[in-house]
Amino acid sequence: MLSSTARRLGRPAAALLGAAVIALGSGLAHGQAKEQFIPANFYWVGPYASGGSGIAGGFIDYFKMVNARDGGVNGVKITWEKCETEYNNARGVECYERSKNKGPTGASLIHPLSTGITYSLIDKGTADKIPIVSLGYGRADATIGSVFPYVFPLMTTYWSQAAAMVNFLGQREGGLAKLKGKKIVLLYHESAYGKEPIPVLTDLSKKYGYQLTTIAVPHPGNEQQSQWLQIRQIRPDWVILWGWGVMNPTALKAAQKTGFPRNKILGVWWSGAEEDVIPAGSAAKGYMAAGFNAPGTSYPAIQDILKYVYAKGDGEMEDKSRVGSIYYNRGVVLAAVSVEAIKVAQEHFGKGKPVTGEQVAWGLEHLNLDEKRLKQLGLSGFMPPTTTACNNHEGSGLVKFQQWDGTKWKILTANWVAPTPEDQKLVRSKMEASAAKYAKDKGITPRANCTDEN
Amino acid sequence: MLYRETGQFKTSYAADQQIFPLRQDRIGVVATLLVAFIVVPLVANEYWLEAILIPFLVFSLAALGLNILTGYAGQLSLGTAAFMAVGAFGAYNFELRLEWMPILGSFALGGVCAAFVGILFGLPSLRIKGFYLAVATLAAQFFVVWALTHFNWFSNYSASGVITAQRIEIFGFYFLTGQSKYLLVLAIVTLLALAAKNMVRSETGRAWMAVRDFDVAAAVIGIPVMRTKLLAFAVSSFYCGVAGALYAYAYLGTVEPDGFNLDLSFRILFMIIIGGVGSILGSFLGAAFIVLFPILLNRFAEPFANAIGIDLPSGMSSNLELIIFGGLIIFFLAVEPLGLARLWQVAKEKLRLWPFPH
Amino acid sequence: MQFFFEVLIGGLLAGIMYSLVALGFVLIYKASGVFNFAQGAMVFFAALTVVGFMEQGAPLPLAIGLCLIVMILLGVATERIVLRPLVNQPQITLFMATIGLAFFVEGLAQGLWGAQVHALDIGIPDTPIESLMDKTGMLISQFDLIAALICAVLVTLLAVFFNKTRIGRALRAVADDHQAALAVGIPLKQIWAIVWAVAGFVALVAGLLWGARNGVQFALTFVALKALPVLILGGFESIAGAIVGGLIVGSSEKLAEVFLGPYVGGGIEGWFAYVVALLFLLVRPQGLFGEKIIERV
Amino acid sequence: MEQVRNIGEPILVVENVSLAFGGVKALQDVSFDVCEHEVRAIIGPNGAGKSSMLNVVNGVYHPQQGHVTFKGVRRQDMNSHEAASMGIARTFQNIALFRGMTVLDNIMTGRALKMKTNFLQQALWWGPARRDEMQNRHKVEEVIDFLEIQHIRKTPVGRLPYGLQKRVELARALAAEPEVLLLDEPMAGMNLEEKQDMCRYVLDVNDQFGTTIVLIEHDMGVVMDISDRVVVLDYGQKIADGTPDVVRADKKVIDAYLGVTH
Repeated sequence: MLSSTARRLGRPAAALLGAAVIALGSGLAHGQAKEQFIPANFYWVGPYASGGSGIAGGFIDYFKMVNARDGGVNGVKITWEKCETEYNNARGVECYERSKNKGPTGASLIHPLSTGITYSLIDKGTADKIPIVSLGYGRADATIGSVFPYVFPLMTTYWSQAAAMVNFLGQREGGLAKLKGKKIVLLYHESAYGKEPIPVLTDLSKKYGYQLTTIAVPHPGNEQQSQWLQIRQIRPDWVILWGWGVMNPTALKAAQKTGFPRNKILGVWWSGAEEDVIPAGSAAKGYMAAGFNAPGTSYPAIQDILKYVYAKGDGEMEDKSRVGSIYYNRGVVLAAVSVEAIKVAQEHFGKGKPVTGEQVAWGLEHLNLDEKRLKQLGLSGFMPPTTTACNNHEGSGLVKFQQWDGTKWKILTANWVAPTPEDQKLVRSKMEASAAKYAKDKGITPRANCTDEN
Repeated sequence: MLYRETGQFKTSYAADQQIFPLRQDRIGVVATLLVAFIVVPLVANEYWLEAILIPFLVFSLAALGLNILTGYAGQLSLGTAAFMAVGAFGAYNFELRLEWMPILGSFALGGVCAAFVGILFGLPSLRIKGFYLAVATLAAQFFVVWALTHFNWFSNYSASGVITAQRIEIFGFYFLTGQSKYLLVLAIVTLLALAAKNMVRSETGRAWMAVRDFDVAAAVIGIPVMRTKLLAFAVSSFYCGVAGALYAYAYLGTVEPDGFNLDLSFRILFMIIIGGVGSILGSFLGAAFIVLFPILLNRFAEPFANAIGIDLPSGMSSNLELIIFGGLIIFFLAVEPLGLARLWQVAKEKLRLWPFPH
Repeated sequence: MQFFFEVLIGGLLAGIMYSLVALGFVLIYKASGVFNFAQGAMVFFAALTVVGFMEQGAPLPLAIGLCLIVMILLGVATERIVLRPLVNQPQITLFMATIGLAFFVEGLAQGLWGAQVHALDIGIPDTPIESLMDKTGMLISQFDLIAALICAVLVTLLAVFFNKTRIGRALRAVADDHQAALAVGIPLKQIWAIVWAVAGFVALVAGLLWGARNGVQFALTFVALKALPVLILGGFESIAGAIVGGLIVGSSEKLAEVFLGPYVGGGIEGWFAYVVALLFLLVRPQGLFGEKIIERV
Repeated sequence: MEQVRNIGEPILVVENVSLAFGGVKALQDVSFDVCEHEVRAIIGPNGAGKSSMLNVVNGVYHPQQGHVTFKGVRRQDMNSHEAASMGIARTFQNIALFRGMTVLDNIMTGRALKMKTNFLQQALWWGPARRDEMQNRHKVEEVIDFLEIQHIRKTPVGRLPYGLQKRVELARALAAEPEVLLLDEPMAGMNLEEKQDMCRYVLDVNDQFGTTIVLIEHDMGVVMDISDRVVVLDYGQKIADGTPDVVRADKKVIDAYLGVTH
């Protein structure tokens, strides 16, 4: 019995092993093709699959559109390869290692799409000279490019967002001064991610005189009765929801259950997609959230995706109706920034040639996505204008706020909202202090001649 | 014909109690070690070293730890990842707070911390058995991750609870490249595997197995059941703790408590089920399988499906991975409960007889 | 004091939702001695299947009916493919096999229906009962009350099923002694298939209620983790234990989170129930309603 | 043979032991003694409490009443580990071998109390641990030779036939070099030849090593042949105690065995 099993297994096992060795060892089909490789290391399964698959769809579709419409970037086609990270650090590292040498110039840049994986790749990306772009997640202090030359928390970081949220709440109350004496509860996912805003919100509470209470929700957050009863006791003016996955709809449901008005709940951008509100049904109506991309398909770039990609039946999304959803459009933002950085790099280092990761990093430090440029890209109003510099890997720190009307997200703020200039300085100084500590711990000497302006 | 024991006579008990009584096995092991220590670092590229071999070795060590507890001492644990987390955060804090502490000392002390936590959560094993105990180890899993996230002291007050491992330095040499890290991990894993083998072939191991097979009989013989179980928890957790430290220092570089979740615990449990419960070799085989298989599937499922004309939706290969993993677990438990290690043994027994099977 | 009661009642109602999941475990354990770790995956699978059928255009009752058939098939298949080859193996082996089954079912569910998050509306509003709020100032959700009611009906049905029907009596006989049951001619395999099918039904009910509460998504598999301490407290083979255990776990973890949590910074709900269960085990290893086992040699 | 052996003072004294499981009274007020170097049998019909008696003697069960005195130490409760370290070894009615281990390893576990090195030394193997292992291996090999099981040394016990398993269990108990050996139906389920072998081993153990033997056995012929004194239990109570001849003639014993109701 045993031996027959062995016999049965023997041959396929050997074949599998052989295939494995050949495949993994065969290395990389180098060619001097005019191609620019970008890894698509995302996640399509598991608890966060709905976010990962939407972003991956927008990301890849944008490249397809650029290749089809423009023939790539100055004639250099963009190529990509999917790798499933499962939102798991170990798998994310394997995907990174697998993809970093692909294409004629290696990986141009990587979007880890997970704070955990971002952290794991900081050293590796720096050593390999591959930019790690953590757009809307990851280390806030990586804004300080002199310490983190290859890490780009582009657009806006959690810290800037927290400050922008306070600014927005001030506007809602009719002026930041009115925040004095108000009660704000931060309901956060008990994890590295959820704890990010606490220092900034605490500092600002001292400045503006609001009373901050932080309440943790243990992972996965599918049961929040006790947290919401506590909130009911506190009777806050606002609840900031820093959730992830199932925690978001559960929070909205629990708020309804305890009679807390949803239009007094303000979510982080990872709590503000369709997937976060639809499961809550009518309980989500009135809920507000931040975002660094707008929903909808009305923007010219999205229309081009529909025209050049979906009309040919080549789209990534099986369910076409998800095009224009928050996550899908966020994927478009990720891709648009990547393409723009490659373009900037090409214009500096030589048009029409594939650029290296090091050159892309230069491009990422010289982004100038102003309104004019965004309009050219067909993305005006879709994403915030952003200008980066050597020592400012974040850019503008702008967000929009949106509200769920029961069927779709509606933009509340016509203009992009930033933290007040003073708060921006405060956030910036926190980032500098944190980066300095990191540099000291790791024995890094900050780059010289690295300033906030190019 | 090559694999023959005929003519190899044992003239002393010492010779009979060697780890590998057969000369061919000894040669095989020495050859494997030579390849692992000399050939592999020369030929393997960065991808193989950093993304496959280092995690393979680290997971092997963790699986070895779990195998000591579950395979040898018979106590099922679902909290392996938690013990790894204790090891990683323990090593980090020793390295951070004691300047004079050499890095290997930190790894070892990280393991010792894990051992203490292991003993603490092993205490219920004195009263409860089987899956009651398994569920109890889940308490360790959730509690440890909570405590590490929650008390900022563990992560040196980093805002997010993420720790960044210090550089590995031994006598002024920095282990920065994949090669050097691989060699360091390989050396540690080899030594610990040897120590594990020594333990399981002496009184310690016999006591574990006796408690596993029949605890009342073990007690009657004079084996202290309580101490034996707790020792198994301690040694197992030590191994897992060191594995956790290596996971943080030699593999990922930065870790957060959430990374050591239940899913990781399950993965390590699968390694020993597929590799072989109660087998040192099985821990390595199982780790190799669980590390390599998803990568292969992830790589080949789509090209393969395309080749035969099926359009595989995104994520399908990952779903397939779950399905195949699950299926294999059931298959191995039903058909070959002793896993790949047993298949290897069966193959060897065949070889002994080959080419004359009678 | 009113707040205390509010938390307590909220906890008790949440506890019933845990009991509902725990019931599935108890059923299978009672009849086949298997601690079915895949129960959570079955809950996820059931809810996703119902939503899947509804998105294909089936009305809710039809979708539930179709799903029930699927769950029965799944149960029968499990008996065939997983349990039969493993018969007479140690319980711990069976337990590990069900971990494998859990992965299998999770992969299958997502492979069949996709990983999208879905809403599930079963027509019960999840809002506070206003009349009660006016009178006492306490917030009790309609949904929770109805869920508790459904749970009570289910438990009654199961109790009747176990005690009054022929199959139920056979089930109890099987639970007591496999060999003896076989000897008196009880068809063990059919019985197991029936039990897995019934457990599938319980998973379906749990999936509907939990899915309506939090949305149908992968996180539904995590509800099983909430049920495990319930089982430890209540004992693996007692339906009453599952109910009482659920109530204890639900209320104690809510009270702990609200009244103890602030002292340690909160978020203790995730492990509190486990630690309570663990401490309890040290005092009474056989659970609340379990029978004391005397080891013979 | 009995004349040659030098039977000594009582080494083990059981006084007024009562044991109950819930409502079931397994033993009621049982007293007897066992002298050094003798072969003492406990007999009785099924369910008479014989195995329970052995379980009380080596601390598996804890009696509600009564005391056991072993080598001058008198106590009500003792745990199995203490019993083993004081020199009591035993075999079980339903073989209690470690099924996942080889014959050699099973017997080596019998030396558990003689091992002097700790797990750290054993992890290093070279040095004291190795010496310790070799010395004990030497002792175990003596037992293996004595019981003539050399050929199955490396066989997993699960693969052995019943009779050999019984012998391995005896070997494991002997490896501990006990002063008192408790044997729970060592010949149950054996054929005549195997029984004769086993009898020979038991007597040889008693003879060569001077080990005191307490034995439960159903085969009356065997019991009467090899034991010096016999205790008879019925329904948890002692009904007779004495030499085989005395017991054989006892009215109560005859009734118990013939099933006369009380």
